[in-house]
Amino acid sequence: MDTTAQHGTVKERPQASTPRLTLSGISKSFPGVRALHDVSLSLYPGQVTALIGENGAGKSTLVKIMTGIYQPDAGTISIDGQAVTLPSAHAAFGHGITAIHQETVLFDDLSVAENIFLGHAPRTRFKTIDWRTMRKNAKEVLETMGAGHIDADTRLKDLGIANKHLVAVARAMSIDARIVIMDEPTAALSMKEIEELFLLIEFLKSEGKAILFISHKFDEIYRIADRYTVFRDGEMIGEGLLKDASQGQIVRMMVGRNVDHIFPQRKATIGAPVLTVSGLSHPTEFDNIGFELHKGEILGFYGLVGAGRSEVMQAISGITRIAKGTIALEGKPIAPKSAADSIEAGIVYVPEERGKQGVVIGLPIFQNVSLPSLTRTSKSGILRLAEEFALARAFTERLDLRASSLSQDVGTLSGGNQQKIVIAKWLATAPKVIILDEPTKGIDIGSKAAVHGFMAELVAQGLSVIMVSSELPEILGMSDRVVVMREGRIASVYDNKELDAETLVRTAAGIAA
Amino acid sequence: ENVKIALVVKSLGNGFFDAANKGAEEAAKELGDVDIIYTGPTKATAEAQIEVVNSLIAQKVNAIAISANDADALVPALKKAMDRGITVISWDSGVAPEGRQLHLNPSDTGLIGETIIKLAADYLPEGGDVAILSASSTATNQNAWIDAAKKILPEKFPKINLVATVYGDDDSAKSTDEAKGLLKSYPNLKAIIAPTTVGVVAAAQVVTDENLIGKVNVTGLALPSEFKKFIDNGASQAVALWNPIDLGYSAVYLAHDLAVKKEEAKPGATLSIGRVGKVTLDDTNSAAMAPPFQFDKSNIEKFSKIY
Amino acid sequence: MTDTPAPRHIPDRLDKPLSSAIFSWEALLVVVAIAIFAINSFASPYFLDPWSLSDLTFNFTEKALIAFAMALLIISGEIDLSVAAIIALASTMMGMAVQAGAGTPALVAIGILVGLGCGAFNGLLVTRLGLPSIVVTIGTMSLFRGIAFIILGDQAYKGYPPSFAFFGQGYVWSVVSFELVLFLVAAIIYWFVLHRTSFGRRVFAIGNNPIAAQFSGVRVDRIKFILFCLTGLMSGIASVLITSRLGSTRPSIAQGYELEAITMVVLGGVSILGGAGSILGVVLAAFIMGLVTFGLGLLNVPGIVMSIFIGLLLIIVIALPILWRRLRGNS
Amino acid sequence: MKNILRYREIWLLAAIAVLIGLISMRFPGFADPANLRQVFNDTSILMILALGQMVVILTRSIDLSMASNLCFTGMVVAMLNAAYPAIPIPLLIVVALFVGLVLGAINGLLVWRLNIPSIVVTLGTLTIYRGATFVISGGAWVNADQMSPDFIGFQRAAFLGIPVLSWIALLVITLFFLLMTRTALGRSIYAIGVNPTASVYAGIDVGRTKFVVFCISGMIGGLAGYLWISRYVIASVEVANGYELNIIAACVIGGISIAGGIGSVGGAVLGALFLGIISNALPVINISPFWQMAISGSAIILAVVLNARGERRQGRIILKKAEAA
Ligand SMILES: Nc1ncnc2c1ncn2[C@@H]1O[C@H](COP(=O)(O)OP(=O)(O)OP(=O)(O)O)[C@@H](O)[C@H]1O
Ligand SMILES: Nc1ncnc2c1ncn2[C@@H]1O[C@H](COP(=O)(O)OP(=O)(O)OP(=O)(O)O)[C@@H](O)[C@H]1O
Ligand SMILES: [Mg+2]
Ligand SMILES: [Mg+2]
Repeated sequence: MDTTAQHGTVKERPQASTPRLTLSGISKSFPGVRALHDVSLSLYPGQVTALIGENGAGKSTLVKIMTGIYQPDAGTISIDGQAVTLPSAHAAFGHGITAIHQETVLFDDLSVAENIFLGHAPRTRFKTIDWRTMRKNAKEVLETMGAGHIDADTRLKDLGIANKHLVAVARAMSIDARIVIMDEPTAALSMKEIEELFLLIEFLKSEGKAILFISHKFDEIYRIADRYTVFRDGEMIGEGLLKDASQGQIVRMMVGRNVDHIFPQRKATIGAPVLTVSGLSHPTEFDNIGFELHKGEILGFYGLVGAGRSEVMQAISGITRIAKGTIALEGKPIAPKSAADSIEAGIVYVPEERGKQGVVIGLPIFQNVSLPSLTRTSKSGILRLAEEFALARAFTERLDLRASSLSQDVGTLSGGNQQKIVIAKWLATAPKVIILDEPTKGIDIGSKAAVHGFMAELVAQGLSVIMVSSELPEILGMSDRVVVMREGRIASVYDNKELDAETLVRTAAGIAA
Repeated sequence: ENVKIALVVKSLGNGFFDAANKGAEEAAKELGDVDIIYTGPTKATAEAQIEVVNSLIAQKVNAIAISANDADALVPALKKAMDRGITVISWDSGVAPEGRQLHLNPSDTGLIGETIIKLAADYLPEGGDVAILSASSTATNQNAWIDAAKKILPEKFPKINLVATVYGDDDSAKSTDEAKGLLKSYPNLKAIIAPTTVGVVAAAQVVTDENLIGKVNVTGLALPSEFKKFIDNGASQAVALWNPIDLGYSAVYLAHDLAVKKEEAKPGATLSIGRVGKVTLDDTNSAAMAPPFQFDKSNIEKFSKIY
Repeated sequence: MTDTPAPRHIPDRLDKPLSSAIFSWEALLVVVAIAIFAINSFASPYFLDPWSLSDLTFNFTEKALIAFAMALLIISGEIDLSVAAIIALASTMMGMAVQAGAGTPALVAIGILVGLGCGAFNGLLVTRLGLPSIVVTIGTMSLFRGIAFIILGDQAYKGYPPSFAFFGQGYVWSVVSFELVLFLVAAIIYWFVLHRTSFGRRVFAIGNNPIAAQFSGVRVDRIKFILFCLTGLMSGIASVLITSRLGSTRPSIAQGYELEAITMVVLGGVSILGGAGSILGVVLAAFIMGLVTFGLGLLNVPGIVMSIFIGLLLIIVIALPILWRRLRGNS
Repeated sequence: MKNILRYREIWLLAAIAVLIGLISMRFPGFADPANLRQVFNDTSILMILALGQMVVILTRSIDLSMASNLCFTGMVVAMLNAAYPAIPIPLLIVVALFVGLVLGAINGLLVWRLNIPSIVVTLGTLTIYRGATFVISGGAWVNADQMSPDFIGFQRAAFLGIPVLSWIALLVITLFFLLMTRTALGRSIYAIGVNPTASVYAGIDVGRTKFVVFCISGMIGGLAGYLWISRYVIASVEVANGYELNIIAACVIGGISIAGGIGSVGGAVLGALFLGIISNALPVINISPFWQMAISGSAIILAVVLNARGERRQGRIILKKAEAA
């Protein structure tokens, strides 16, 4: 392990340029958690540095320190060799640091222009906001980035997710940022959006920005990044040039053991149809959706972000109302009116937005896991804590959760570990059909293997799975069949045998082969 | 061990009751062995007054003399006080007979009703429209006076036409709104009668603001010290009130009579109220102190210095 | 080539340092209550008397009954400002029933049912139309009391049957009043419901994240509706008690009770933002408020000055743990 | 957003016009310009207060202590005036603004520094400030007679035929309009309401902005304190008791979302005007005062229902976009 820690340090440090930003000896603790311990990081102009680490390794914490949101307990930050302090987000701006955070942090109810210029709007002679200049500048910024199609006056909530990302980047450009940080920007994006984002990153590179890029997807890291820094359990393990390091080496640094993510081999023993959906329509979101899910099958749902997959799944599980159509479970028609109804019937939906729809921050882990199963863990309405703990332990340990105790507030877990709670809580209801919406979003490579392994095991036991995913390898590696959706309608259904990535992407984007 | 007599008022801070307290202290000095506890809620509600009464019971006072915010709601609490051997009388604003041993009216109810109309009528020889701006709609004494006034109106003041009764809740803002409403709705209004010290000030201010001095006469019950300005500027010709100092003085005397001298409060009994004289109880064990006293340009200066 | 590590064992709980129990909210409230009790006993010779202590409980029992239901409602992220107005309307309806010759059982039923009905009305507006409860109940606060005013105007209802007086004035045993017994019973029931049942657990979940709760199969609207009904019901019960204690009804009855009940809930450590709180805290807060007002009353301190103490207590008790944590963090 | 806001205000304006129309049917003089001017004057204080409350509500906070602040500051200036009638009125107004500012700053500091939810802080200071009024005055009232003629006369003096009180209201409205649309502070206030977390990330000092907002509402409370006392010419502990709810009701009727981030100066003004007209009209059209409470309660509920309709989010509308594309 010592050898890996040494990998790519001093000797191999490239002399290309001096770092624009240097963090050294940074430590940060939260009550009961040591998130960062004596870590260092350097960012170079015109280069992309990838920050790599397991869930909870401390990546986002470091980002928040670099943007003035958290204060480090120890350590120094210097920009162009000058030591600086970043007491607030505003101060970080002043130094040209900007970030696209892991959670979307923009203003839905404000216009695009305001989102870009909030906090540094152009002023008139009288120190009042100069709306006209602001709009004009917004338009210019968007155009230089090749995002001229976004109208500066629209409200942000009317934009698609990819465009929202563009606005976030535009904001970074508008303050003439010299350091741009992106914390898992691709987690919720599908191929097409990711390509657009990469073009942008190339553009930023060419402008000489120093870029920090955080992702759990190695293919992306190798495509876009020049250097890497690896964290494990809040400590820096190694750094260097990516061209000198193999994926295996990096993963070993990251996890401290060998992990090779191969999708589990499954013997498809596909049985009778379990879930039959036909003619499902919604006034505005989707139209005439029909498919069959068989016992022991994993049915993948692919599409560009915003294709309406999540809405369909939410309709099937009773969360949104439908206008027309039927849903039958094991031949019996059902009409769930709420998630409670569908959970009772045996269909569960694992939502994609973990912070908003998934975890209940403020409640401890075990209560989160037991929440959908309360009727089983309690007796005539009276709670039985022992049962709750047992249930929570069974599922969280299986998913390799990193937590200090089951009574810990889920809000203090890292993003990826929260995602494990989300999966655990719905699996714990022992359903017949489970719908997983972007199940491995933001999960590190080791845990991803655990989730996939668990899925395979469940299916082997006769559970049926619908897996909505925007991640091609996952879709290709896990599904027996794939439904592709485009703009609220089913574009095509493929058997996995006949499938390749290109067909999927073309169908999803509506480009004829 | 001195005799503890609690003077419980509708709400603290009201100039009228502060004056009554002056009288109470005067009586205490005369009687020698009496301590006065001057107390009351800040907000004129029955519930708050009950909490005050409860704490007085706990302090084992010898007598409670109360001006009640609600004639009925206080009865259970005061009954409890009497059960625990405390003398209870009401004054100014009364309590239903079962909740007290006797009630001291500041003046005869009928007489007050007549006086408030007369104050307006005196300056309206040809008659005309008048309206009443009262305190809260639940105020016992105001309601009794208004009833009395209405009863007496047809026979004694046929030319006076009472067009409306509105309630300002003893809140200056609400009273102002109501007074303005009256002036708008009844363009021929000749007088506003406000039998409440808060309402009368609000009404007089509105008449002053709207430049209606000389056209609309404000009258009613007012404390001279608070109202002098409006007699001076002509918004009002005259108002009336009884002497709150005497009222507080008499209440303490009566409470002392019952609590210490063990006089019995029964219909027909005659009790002494020190320098103010004597009162005789009627068949509801109520007594009236003195007729209301009228203030106008001639005497307001003098009385405004006293209360 | 993948090494599978043995799953890490995650303990149920970490052993908490003793200090965290000592500095819990409830412990803080117990200390405050004992301190006030001691100060009262020193300050007034009349305080330590069974009857005084019994009378003291009347200062908070009615409000506390509402506060229990309000605590659940606030934990779920909603609020009800109309409780005092519900008392007024329920009392008015009971008054009308008396005029029509109703007996005691009918009166109690009417009081409770009107309360329940008003609560259901609030609940429907909030859950069916998706309106913010703070605004809805500011509206119904005027509406309910307004109806009482329309019905009663400047009149009062009285003449409640003698047997009706028991609820607000009666004693179950020696100095133990019916109101106090009801308060204790309600405290136990609400404690059990909030802390020991799946319903209570769901209330917490809704307060922390209503959307995730809904996705987890919690019937959010139904539970919120039930909580509004409960709050209305408790207001109805309080209305029976207070009407019985006063022996009469005016439309201005119980004015300002909503803020006192909410103060009790907040002082009891319930997060006004929802999601956290305990019934024990509310019980302690009720006692504290009763002790403060009664103790100061014995010293004949005007009510408004008492309210300064309550206001200060509210802010200080909430600020203390924050300041404490900050001081400890710095050292 | 602008469009919908404008839409909502027009709605409210229409509602007010209908209301005035209905009242005029019962009482023809009501729609006279002279009378409307008077209604405006009568509502001025509520409008000013509603604007102060608006900025607080926009940041997802609430100030329940405004009416108590008004009461306290009013008492301070009244007592000052009674004791030193020579102090010129403009100076007294400065004193009122300052005292209000201090009270507001206390709220703001507790919210900012200790991070206590504003509803809790102001629930506490609601009783503390009113109690403090009792303490400084010893419970005694200050009467019309103790106030100087200037003190009472200032807001009543007419300038271009319109009372100074109305001018003050117009001035405050203008200032707030500029604040909300033309300054960075104004935009920060909206941003905090729309998304507090994002505001932190955008470099807005959320805590300090909230502090400033409470200072503003405090100053407004203080100003209203002088205006109220000199208008109703009595200063007592009971002044404006419970009025905080009227202020909030005016904001709610004006379409200011209690969840923060949505609302406008025009809305707050119209909301106050709506309530002002109702309380002005009821006595005039001879509706029993006992109906007033129920009517304004119903108006509030109706307003919230209508506002919620307008605010209701539409779905993402994938299909429509697909057709358009
Ligand atoms: N506000 C907080 N309070 C307590 N603990 C925290 C807090 N924020 C983060 N942590 C802890 O700090 C550690 C690092 O978390 P961080 O979010 O930086 O991880 P990460 O590397 O970004 O993980 P992921 O890949 O899952 O996003 C975790 O153990 C987390 O539980
Ligand atoms: N127009 C949009 N506005 C806001 N958020 C969006 C938008 N489009 C997508 N998102 C967000 O992006 C993420 C993924 O997209 P989302 O799941 O909503 O797309 P979808 O329509 O459900 O279809 P699909 O699941 O096929 O991508 C979610 O977090 C979602 O909230
Ligand atoms: Mg992270
Ligand atoms: Mg989706």
